[in-house]
This record gives sequence, structure tokens and C-alpha cells, in this order.
Amino acid sequence: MPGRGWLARWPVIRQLTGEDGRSDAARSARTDALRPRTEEAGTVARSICPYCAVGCGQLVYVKDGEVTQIEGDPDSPISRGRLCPKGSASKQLVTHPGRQTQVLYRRPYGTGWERLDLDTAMEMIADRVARTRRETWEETHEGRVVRRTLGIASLGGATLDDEENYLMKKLYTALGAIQVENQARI
Amino acid sequence: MAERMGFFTDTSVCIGCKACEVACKEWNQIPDDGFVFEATSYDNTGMLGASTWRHVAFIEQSRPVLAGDDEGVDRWLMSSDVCKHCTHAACLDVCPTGALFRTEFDTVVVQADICNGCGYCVPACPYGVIDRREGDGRAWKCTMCYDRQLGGLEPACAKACPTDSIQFGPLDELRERAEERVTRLRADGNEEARLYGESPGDGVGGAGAFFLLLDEPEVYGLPPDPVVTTRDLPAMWRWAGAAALSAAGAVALAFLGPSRGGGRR
Amino acid sequence: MAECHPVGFQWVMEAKARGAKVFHVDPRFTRTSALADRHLPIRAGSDIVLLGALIHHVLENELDFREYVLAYTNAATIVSEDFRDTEDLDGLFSGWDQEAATYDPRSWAYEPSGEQPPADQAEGGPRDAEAAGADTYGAGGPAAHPSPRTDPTLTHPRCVYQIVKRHFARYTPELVERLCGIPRDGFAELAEAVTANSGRERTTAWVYSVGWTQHTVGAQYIRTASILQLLLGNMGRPGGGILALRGHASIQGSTDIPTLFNILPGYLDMPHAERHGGLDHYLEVEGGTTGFWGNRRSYVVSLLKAWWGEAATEENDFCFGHLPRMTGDHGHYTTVMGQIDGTVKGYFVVGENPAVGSSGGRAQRLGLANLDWLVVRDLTLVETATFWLDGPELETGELRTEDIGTEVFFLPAASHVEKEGTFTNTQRLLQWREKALDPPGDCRSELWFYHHLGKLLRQRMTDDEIDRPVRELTWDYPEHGVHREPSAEAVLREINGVGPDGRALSNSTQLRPDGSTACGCWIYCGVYADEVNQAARRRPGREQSAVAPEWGWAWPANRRILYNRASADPEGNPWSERKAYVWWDAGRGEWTGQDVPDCEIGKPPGYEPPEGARAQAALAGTDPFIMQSDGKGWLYVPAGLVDGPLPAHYEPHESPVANPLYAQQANPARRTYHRPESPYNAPGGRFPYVLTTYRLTEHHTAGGMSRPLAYLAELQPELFCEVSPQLAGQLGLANGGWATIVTSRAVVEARVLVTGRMRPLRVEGRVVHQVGLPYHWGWGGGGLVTGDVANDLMPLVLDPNVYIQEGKAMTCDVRPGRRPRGRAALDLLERYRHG
Amino acid sequence: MTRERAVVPEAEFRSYYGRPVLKPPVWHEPHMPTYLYLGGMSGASSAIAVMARLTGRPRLDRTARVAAAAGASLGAALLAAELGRPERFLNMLRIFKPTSPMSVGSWILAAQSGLSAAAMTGDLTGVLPAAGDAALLATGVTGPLTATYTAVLVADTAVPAWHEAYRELPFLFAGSAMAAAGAIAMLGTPRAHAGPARAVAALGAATETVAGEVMERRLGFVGEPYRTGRAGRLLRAARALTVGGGLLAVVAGRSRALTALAGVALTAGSLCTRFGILEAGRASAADPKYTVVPQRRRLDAASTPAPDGDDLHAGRLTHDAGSDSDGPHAAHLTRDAGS
Repeated sequence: MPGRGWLARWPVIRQLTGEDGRSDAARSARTDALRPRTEEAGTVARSICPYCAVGCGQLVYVKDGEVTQIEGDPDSPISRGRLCPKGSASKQLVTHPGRQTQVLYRRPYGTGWERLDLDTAMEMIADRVARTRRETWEETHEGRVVRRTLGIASLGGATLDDEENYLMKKLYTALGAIQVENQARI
Repeated sequence: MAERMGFFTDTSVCIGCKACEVACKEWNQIPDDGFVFEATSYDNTGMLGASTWRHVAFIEQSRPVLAGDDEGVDRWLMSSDVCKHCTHAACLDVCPTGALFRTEFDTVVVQADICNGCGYCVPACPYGVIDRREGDGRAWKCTMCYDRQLGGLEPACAKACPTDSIQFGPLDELRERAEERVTRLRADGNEEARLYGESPGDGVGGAGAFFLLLDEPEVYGLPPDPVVTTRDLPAMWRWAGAAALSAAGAVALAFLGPSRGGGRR
Repeated sequence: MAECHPVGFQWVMEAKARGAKVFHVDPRFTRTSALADRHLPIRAGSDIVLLGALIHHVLENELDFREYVLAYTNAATIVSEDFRDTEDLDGLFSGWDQEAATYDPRSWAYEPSGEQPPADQAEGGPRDAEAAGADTYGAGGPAAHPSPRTDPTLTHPRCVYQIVKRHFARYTPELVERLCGIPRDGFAELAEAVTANSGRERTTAWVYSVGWTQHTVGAQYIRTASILQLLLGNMGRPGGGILALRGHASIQGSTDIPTLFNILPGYLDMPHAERHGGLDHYLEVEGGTTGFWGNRRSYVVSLLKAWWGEAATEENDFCFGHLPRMTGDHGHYTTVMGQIDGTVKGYFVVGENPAVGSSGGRAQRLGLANLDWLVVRDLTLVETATFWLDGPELETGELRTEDIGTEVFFLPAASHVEKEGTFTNTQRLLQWREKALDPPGDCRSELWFYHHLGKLLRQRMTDDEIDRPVRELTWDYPEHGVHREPSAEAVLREINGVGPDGRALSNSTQLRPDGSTACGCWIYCGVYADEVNQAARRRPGREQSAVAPEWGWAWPANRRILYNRASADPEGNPWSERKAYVWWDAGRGEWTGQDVPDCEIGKPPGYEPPEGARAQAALAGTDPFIMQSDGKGWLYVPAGLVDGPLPAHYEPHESPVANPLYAQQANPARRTYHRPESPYNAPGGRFPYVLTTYRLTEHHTAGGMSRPLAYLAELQPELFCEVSPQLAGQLGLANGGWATIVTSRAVVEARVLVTGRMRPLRVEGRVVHQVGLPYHWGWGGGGLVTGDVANDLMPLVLDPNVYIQEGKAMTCDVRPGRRPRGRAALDLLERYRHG
Repeated sequence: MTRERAVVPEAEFRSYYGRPVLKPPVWHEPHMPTYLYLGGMSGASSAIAVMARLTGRPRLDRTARVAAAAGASLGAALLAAELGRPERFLNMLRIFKPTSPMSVGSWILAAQSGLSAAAMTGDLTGVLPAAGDAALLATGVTGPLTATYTAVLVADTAVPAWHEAYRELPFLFAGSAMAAAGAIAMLGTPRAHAGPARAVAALGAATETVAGEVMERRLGFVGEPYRTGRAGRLLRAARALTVGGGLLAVVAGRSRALTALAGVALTAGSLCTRFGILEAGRASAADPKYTVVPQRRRLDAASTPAPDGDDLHAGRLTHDAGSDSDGPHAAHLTRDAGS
């Protein structure tokens, strides 16, 4: 605390000057400076819990490119600011050390992972989709036009956004891939 | 000092989801408490401790159900335990460094930058709440989210609680609400409903965090009639003083008789 | 509900505090039971008996809401004299084809009022049976005459009311006691509460989850509840309904805008090679011309315009030919068999973990091991990405890493806070998420992945005819940010649709069949009304009515309760003041109320459709179920379901009990896979116990989003099985010890939790023990806690309407102690399979 | 496995899966008990030194001064080592808190170690002997306090076996301290000069033994941990060593061997006492029955017309609980609950 030397701040001295040794005199400088860390957030994003389908509102506090807190949005008429244990663990979901942030590649018959940069991976995947599509293209089936491939399939989770599902269905359908499924079937 | 704030945990609406445990850990950045399957109903947390500031207890009670002759669980009690923030707090009384102090909200908080890990608060607590964290060496417990309160926010556990089993607010209001609730439950035939820790007349002068229970406290792992140990401290000092004097007297007695050493003359 | 939707359960507690009586029907005493007024333990797989008995109770005692039933349901409709009930045919409905193992549903129709379509084109016919066509009828597609013959006295022996009454005559409280294991006083209490709390002044709601859907008669479970709720007048009214609690943030959205093989956005049928030719023929056979489905052409054409833009013209059928054709079942489990058989070469797994999360995990993994290439996108290295490195089949020696040729790409995904977009929650509410920060490292959104993959693929397309659909695809979404993230709002706007003026549409009624409008998903039309992202609306709940219409946006047209016209009586007045919701304002000559009325706003209650009217114009002012071709709630389903017009109790595919009602043991139309990778349990004593699986509050599905989180993992650290003290005593299982659960698919070990919450049930005079198993664990997946895969135990047998597996009721054996390892595990399996 | 029954018999003692209600003391061995020994030894040694000085026994005076200084500083070091954050040892003097025996004790110990060090230095170096003697006289006050405050330290906890014993513990500790100090003094002083030391030792042994007896009698059920398990074994050993050592001390003047024997026995006895007391506290806190049964009885009694909360009342009830056959019965039930 500026203006006061360690001696003046020494609780025993403060006790002598009449401060309560069980409360005021015992307080440290750190305690005096305490505030909720959410007050330091640079931005607060209005989000929705990614677990079940109740759709509880979440507020995501970010400071210097780090999520510092995720908690319920009291404005939500659905959740009224409350969250279950999973929703309450959302910050850990997005920040836990076990999260993968690098592309990994396992070559056929390989015994371990290899690194790959994202662009290369995208090109390789595009090559395989194009090739497999051609190799397995089915123009007709039992004499009827089908214009499809049964060589490419997709299984999606149900934590994807509507917009994402839309692009998936649109692209797959244009490619003629029909074995497109998601968690809703499971 | 601002109005006294507290927790009222109404176990009759607790669904045992443990959101309080997780929300508490997320906010206070508490380490995990180990991954042990306890086989005690759905409770794998065990008890409050240095790294567990909210603990949900699960108690399965069996009676013959409906007309069925075979016994089965018909009552599954769940209750979220927490530091009681006593009016007369033993941990605060015995803390030699002033790390534990009473806040303007009349809650009891450990200052992590002061605590030197003497461990005295641990056996002093009549509820077995506060504990020393191995490796870290300091004592930890619920702060009723002191930092959040300083910003006008409610504690993380109370905010998260899906069914409002954990209520936070001015203690006086909570006590009124609790009285109404217990009266209504009793009226609805729930004879066993009772309040625990709300009475200023109890052994700790009333708890800042009190509970509505549906069975005896010890069933939930709570002491039935806790008393702050320092209530007897004056007596203790008197007995110790007597012992000190007796010791001095006894030693003096032992020196009666002639000096054989030939002291400096 | 308290277990899996805790925050939603707060409203049940609110209702309870206001005097609502809460029943919980579940094989186990769960955290929901603990807070309910009464828990009714039921044998998994017997719910139709319970619900049927409630219907029986209502009809026997004439407790139905007669005025509602007469006006709003098809109770009075006369059914074809060709129809035969399960009561007549010992468990089969008329039209069963033993060869094809499918029904010809034509005899189920209403009294003929026109010539019938040929069998192979009838909705619910054999072709649908292969293609899960019934999915689309969930929205009420199939044709039925708008004004069929009726008998308002409900006395005609062939009127729906009498047929339903006869059908459920044998579903008695005694049967409930015998088959469900629910004592009579328990049933009596439930029946009394349900009927006493229905009618003008009160409503009763039913809430279900996959405990009702994951059965070989799953769709019929919901149907049974629908019949009960319609009879009691609990549909389309506040506090009523049948509420599906879905388990994933946007699983509703992934069905509305389906990544599903058999439907297109907005529950439009995927074209079928045999059933459909060009667009006209498709529309002709696709259901009725009356009700709002009568505008189907507008929906389809607008979708095609959204996808192929300029290229889609009147002349070329709006590129309808660009759509690939189905020829049968292309569902998840059939696809897996295709992988094992080598027809499926490449596989995208996106935010999903079939190696642990799907039934018959072994078959899943054998399929993965037989692919050319696999792309896995997720937050952590889920088991599906690492099966080749540490899968269970390596331990048993069935697979060797160096023999697995699958090329695997793992791409890290962005989390829900690192991208913007909408989730559609369980009540059809779209809520927009703001992006909080950029994803770390190589993490990207699925939106990013598919947008850029699409661009790369278009670069690889030739002038070849087969490449036209991709070449001509509209694929020009604005990008922003360092990662060139496509604009999710631009995509949402495309989904919403635009009019001839290029401005965002505000309602699906604006869609046109002439190609002048484009709309990616007709039921979502209006989410971007007035060029405003309506899903992003965040007016605080406390500042608006309980309906909270200004928070997010619900499809369709921001309606919060579907078919809410039924909340008013035929004259348009609320059934009661307590239950007033929407009503006809004669003065203003329009419908009004707390919610967006679910009917044409200006259509008076007295409106009678002229002969030959089409679409909504063909519905009377008293018809609330506007998606149905006759505007009525269907107690009896004349077309659309592949396993019968009425629900009948069939035992699960694997059951320790013989069906006492019919010679037909299980649903005859159920879909089975007779494959060595996933055999079925032989009936009889070898698998004496009922096994059911479920979730815990502390975890999420297969654990990919919960096991790696310390704060969740520590709360439920190990796979455990719940057994009754009685069963534990019999088998010598010790609380906290180990048990091994066996089916002919797998051997799984779990810690033992002996609990009185599992209760032996008296079924058919003998004691049936049920074993409970949460399914959150796997061998890896970046989990801080790991365990055996419960889903490996499950059989691959599906509901024939929607192809969902029977995961909630099967048979098993239980042994004390840990499971054998390696080869020994396979030997044990062999002994169980062949004894 | 469900522990609860519909109808709970009065006698049945209920708990949460047999888990402790209290947290056992976290203090480590040997730090804490050894400190208790050293503190006591230092305190009583100061008293001996003062008397020796006043009665002109320089040899005994010197030994006792050294013992007092060594005990205090060694004890302080052990206390610091015991802390979870030793570098924050000085926080003990951050505040003065009358409600905290450890705070009060820290100031006492600070004084005791400072003064006894000064007293010793003065005597050994002969520099400013007057100041040394003044410091010595001051230890005449801090010494006995150092020897007894530790009893309040352990008694002022929720641990039933400690708290309920707050009357006798100070005497038991004082006795143990005198025995320890007497033992060191007789070992470190020529026999001819050690007469008072032997007397102090004998008196201490007697005091400790009597206090212990009275305590265990009065505590009854709550005192069980002092009689059972590891604590029981340690305290029985302590009893034997102390009584034996005390008797020997009376006659130890006759030979070096007897002196050595008595001194070692008393030292060992005092150490065993401290280890035993600490262990008993741990056991008392670890078993919920010692927490629940007395409190439950108190409540039941309170519900019948009787003054509530009064500790004497509580003590008597606790005793009842012990002499009551429900005690062991209850324990049995607890284990059922746990399994």
C-alpha cells in the first residue's frame, strides 16, 4: 500500500492503532485489491452451451486471447443463468491441456502419427475425395439413373451448427454422396 | 460492515447434479481431487477438503415401496455441503497469522498470500471443512466467492444451481425464506424436514451457510450439535495457568533444603 | 430429466412447487425419481403396454375430451373394410408380406374415396420401408383425403374411435402388472392423475428421451403417447404436448437441416430411384396436395434454386436431376456393413465417435479398419481416430496395426466459443452464438473445413457431365479473418431464403414454385427476416412474457407451441381462461394471443373449404393440425408408418419374456443384420438378465467432451454397473468390486454399484433382474478416465421407420470379477455364442 | 449396502458411510510431538535454572540454562519445519491473537527462546552477566508458560479426545515437562549437584501419572483413543517409563548407572507421552462415533429438561456414552456403514 511502510502495515502495529485483528488489521494488500476476474475481461460473447439440447445461455469472458470464465447468461428465459456440471465445465472443455491443436496423419499401415500442415492435409483430402468419387461413381443402378457414389460416407455429430450441417449436406449431395448420417440416427 | 450474506441450501430440491462442485472449481481454479470410484451411491467426491469446497452427499434409503413386497430405495437424499461461515468460527479464532479473517460480508476467508500452513485451523473446525493441501502446504476452503461478492456477483455455486437448491443472499432474508419452506414441507406431510445451522443460539452462534435437511444431520455427515472449541478457551487458559503455577511451585519445592553446590559467595 | 437435462428440470420443479404432480417411469430409480412424487419402475421395453393401458382406461371410462376429439382428431373417420387389426391376426396387421418382410399399407387407408396408388409407390410401402421414408411423414406428408367419410356419433364399428377402443381392449392394469412389473395401485395412481389433469381447465405433458426412441418399436412408442394426448385434448395447448428431450446441442437442427441419408432440408424426401422420376413425378407421389405440404413444389424448387442458382431453370427441372438417388437403406449401420464389405472407401467422421458411441462397436471398428481413408475432426484424439493404434481388437489379436491399411487424417476442430453459428435446441429454438475468440493452432470450424474443401474440389472438377452438380453449385461465401473463415451469417441468410428482389424472405408462405425464390430450408424461412439475424435476438426473459418470443427464433415462423390453434375451441374461444393461449379476435377478424397463431392469421373458425381446394385452403377453420393433409390429429395412421397404423406391444428383439399378447413376439418389420461381426443373443437361459444403458449427469455421450475434463472425470471416474442387492446376492457381486457383463457381441467389465434403486420386477409371475450400464467410457480418447465400451454389448437391430437401434432393452449375462483378457475374451464369447 | 433402515433404533449410531465428521490433525511426526517435548523440557529447565541461580547451584544452573536455550531454539526450528510454508514462519508474529493458543504461544516461544539464549550466553561467556541473569529471571515466567500452553494448543480443537481433556492436559504436560527437564538436568550435572533435578523429575513423573489417570477416568468413552490402538500402546509405554523413571530418580543419586537409567527412561517416557497424545487425537477425529455419539446424547438430553450447551454437562454425558454399552455397538455399526 503506497505511502505506508511495512512497519505501519504490520498488523500488530495496526492492532495497536485500534484496527480489529480478526478483520481489518488482518487484511493483506492483495486482499484489499481483490476483484472478480470477469471485470478484467476485454470481451464478453453471448454463447450457448454445447452439451445437451436444452440450450442454456452462456457468457464467455475473454482477456488477452484467453477464455477466463464461462458462466450462465441470466438473460436467458430458458436457463436463467444456471448451468449443469457439464455446462459449468465449459471453460475446461475449451482450455484443457488434452485438446488437440495440430493436424495428425497416419499413413497406410503406419505404426504412429506424423505431423502434417493444414493446407497439405486439405489438398490430400480433396485429392482422395475426387479420386474415390470417380472410381466409385454409379451412373445407373439396376437400369435406373442414380448419379451417386457409395464410396464416400460421412457421420456427423449433433454439436455442429445448422450452418455447418447445411454446407455438409449441400456439398455431399452435389458430390453424389448419399451415405450422410449423424447422431440423430443414433 | 455490509449486510451479512449467506447460503441457504434447500436439500429438498437438490437433484445431485454436482454443478455446484464444478462451478466452484472453475471459478476458484481448484485442482481436481483424484479419480477414485468410491462405490458410495453417486458420491465419488467423499467429503469437503482443500480441493473440494462444495460436496454433494448421496444417501439411499430403502423401504417397502407401493404394494410391492420387495424392498427398494424410495428415498434418495442429496445435499450440497459447504463451509458454514460460522458466527463464532473456530478456524478464524485459532489462526495465528491472520490469514483467516472476517470479511465485510461477515464471511470467513483464508488469505492464500498470508497462510503459512500451520494447520491449526484443520482440527479446530467442528465440521471438518478446512484442510491443508498437500504439495501446496496452505489451508483452503470456501470463500463464498469473496472476490465475486466484491463485484456484486453471487457465488459461482449458487449461480449455477439448476433448481435453486443453493440460495445466496442476506442471511436474515434467507432465514425467513427457510422458515416458510420448512413450514410448508411439514404441512405437506414431510415431518422430517428441519433446519440445520440457522439458529443464532447454536454452538457456533449460527452458521452463515445453513441447510434444510430431511433427516438427522449425522446422516449427511454433519455433526448433530457442533460447538466452537474456543467457547471453552478462557477455562482452558485458567487450567493451564494453574498448571504453570503448580509446575513453578513444584520446581521451587524441589529446591528446598540446603545448597550443596557452594554458590558464588 | 434431472439426470440428463438438469437445467431444463428447473421448470418441472417450478411446476411441482405450483402443485403439479410428477411421475417418473423408468427401469431405474434415478435422480429424477428422487424429486418426483412417484417413481414407477418399469421393465425396459414394455412402455406400449403402460401407455396402451392408459388409453384403454380413458376409452373404457369415456374420459376423453370428447369435444376436442370430435373436432380435432380423426376419431370419427371411417376406415377401409379391408383393414385387419393385430387383435384379428394375432400380432400382424393386414397387408403383411412374409417374403419381403414388409407391409402393404393400402388396406389401412380411410374408406376408399378414390383409386389407390400401386403398392410400390404408396407411402409407407416397401420402398419406404427400405429408405426410412417414414421420417418425412413425421411432419405429416402422406396423402389422405381432406374430407373422408366420418361418423360423428363415433359408433360406426369401422370408425377410428371404435377401432382404437377394440385394439387396446386387452391392455389392462392386470397386463401392466404382468408385463411392466408396475403394481396396480401404482398404475391406478398414474391413470387417475393423468385423466384428472386433462380437459378444459388442465393439461398433462409427457416428456421422453431416447428411453422411448431406442427400441425396435420406438416410433410407435411416441405414437401411443400421441393417441393418449389427443384423446385427452393435450396437444397444441399450453402445459400439454409430448416433449422430446434431445441430448445434443443441435441434434434438432441436424434433423431439420439433415445430414441424414433419406431427407433434404425441411423434411423433404430424398429422391428414390424406383419411386421417383423427374420433379413432377416426385411431387405427384410425395404426399398430399392439401394442408401446408400442398406447397411442396415451392419448397423443393426454392431449395434447388438455393443450391444451383442460375443453373436451375424451369427447362432443366431446376436441376432436380443433380440430386443423387436412393435405392434403399443407406443408413449408418448399413454404411458400416458397406465398409466391412469394402464398398465404402472413404469416411468423414465429424464431431462423432462411432468406435465408442455407436452400437456394436466391434463392427464399427472393423469397418474403420477396412477403409482406404478416414478423416476425423474433433477437439481431442477420440477413439475413432486411434482405433488402429490402441483399439480393443489389437488386444484380442483380431487386428494388427501393421495390417491396417486405413489412411487417417486427424484435423483438430474449433470449439463452440471459437466460431459463430446457430444451435437449434430441443424446442426448435434457434439461438445464435457469438464468436469469443479465434481457434488455436490448426483448429478450424466445420464451416471452414467444408467451405474450403468445396473450393478445392471445384478446382478438381472437369467439364465431365458427372462433375456438373459440383461445378454449378452456388459456393461463394464471403470470407473474413486470418483463417479466411466463411461467413456463417451469409449461410444462414441462404438457408432463410431470398425473394425475386434479392431481399431476405420473412415467411415460407412467400416461397414460389416458379423459381423466383430461393430457400435453403423452408421451415427456417423467417430466421433472417428483414435482413436481421432473428436467432441472435437476446431480449432478457424477465422483460417479456413467459413465451419469450423475442429470445432467439423458433421454426416455423417463430412459433413456440406447434398446432396451437387447438388451444382454442372450434369457435375460436379459449377452452378456459386458465388455459388461454391463442384465440380468434372476431372484432379484428384475425387470430391473436400470446404466441404466433399456428394457422392462417385471417382464416375464420367458420371457414369451410370449397371442393377441390388445394394446400392450406383445403383445410377448414377448425383444423388445427395444418401439416396433415386432413388437418386432423391422427389417432389412427392410415399411411406413413411401415410397421402398422396403430401401436401394438412387441417384445424387444432380445427379451427374457414371451409376448403373451400375440404369437408375433417382436416387431415383424424391425430391421435386422444377420452378420458374424455382430450376432444376436440366442433366446433362453444363457442371457437371463435385461440390460439397459443410459447417461449420467456428470458425463456426455461417449465421453469425448467429458472424460478429458478433470472436473467431470473426477465425479464419475469409472464405468460401473448398477445391480439390485438381490441380484448381487445371487451372483456374489460385491459393492465396489468388479463384474463382467456378457452378450454375444462383447465382454465388458465394470465396477459394481449395488443399490436398492435397481429393483427386481415380477414379470409374468417370475422375477426379472435388470442391469444398468452408463455408456460414457472408452479405452482412450484423451480421457483422464477410461473404461470398457458399453455400446459394444448392443445388438444391431433397428426401428423400421427411422432406423434407430434398440439400445435400451436387450439381454445379457453377468459374472462376478474382471473380464478375461486377449484371446481368452474371444474364447469366452465363443462359449456364449455356441454354448 | 444401504445403511439406512426405516426405523432407526435409539441406540443406533448413524453416519455418512462411516466417514469422519472432522479432519484429523495434519501435524507430522516427529516434528510436532518432538516440539511438544522440547518446549516442555525448555520451559521446565528455565524454572530449574532460575531456582538453581537463586539457591546458588551454578553447575545445575548452567546445565539448565543450556537445556532451556537448546530446547527452545530446537523446538522453534521443528515448528518452522512443520509448517506447510516454512518460509512464512515469521507470519506467526504478524499478529497477536488472544483467541489463538498458537499465536499466544508463538509470542511466548519467541520470548522464551530469546531470553533463554541470552541467559545462556550471559552464563557461558560471562559477558554482561547481569543482563543474562535478568533474562534468566524473565524465563522464570516464560518457562512454565512454554511448558503448559501446548496443552491449550491441542485442547483448543474440535478433536473430542483433546478438547474434552482440557482440564487435565495442562497438568499432564507440565508433569511431562518437569520429568523431561529433570531428566536432562540430572544427566548433564554431576550427581552431587543434581539432587533438585532428581526431585523435579520425580515430582514431574508423579504429576503426569496422576493427571493421566484422572483424565482417562473422567473422559470415559471419549477417552477411548488414549487406551486403544497405537496411541494406547504409546501411552502405556509412556506410563511405565515415567513411573519407572520417576521411582529410579528418587534413588538415582546413588550411582551413575541409576542416573543414566532414570534420565533415559524419563526422557523416553516424556517423548512417548507426546507421540501418544498426538496419535490419540488423530484416532479420535478419524472415527465419527467420538464426534456424533456425545453430541447426539447432548441433544437428546437437552430435549429433556436440562441446561443445554454447558460443557460440564456435555462432559458428564460423554462419560455416560462411554460407560454405555452402545459405544462399541455403535462402532460396529459404523464399520458396516463404511463397507
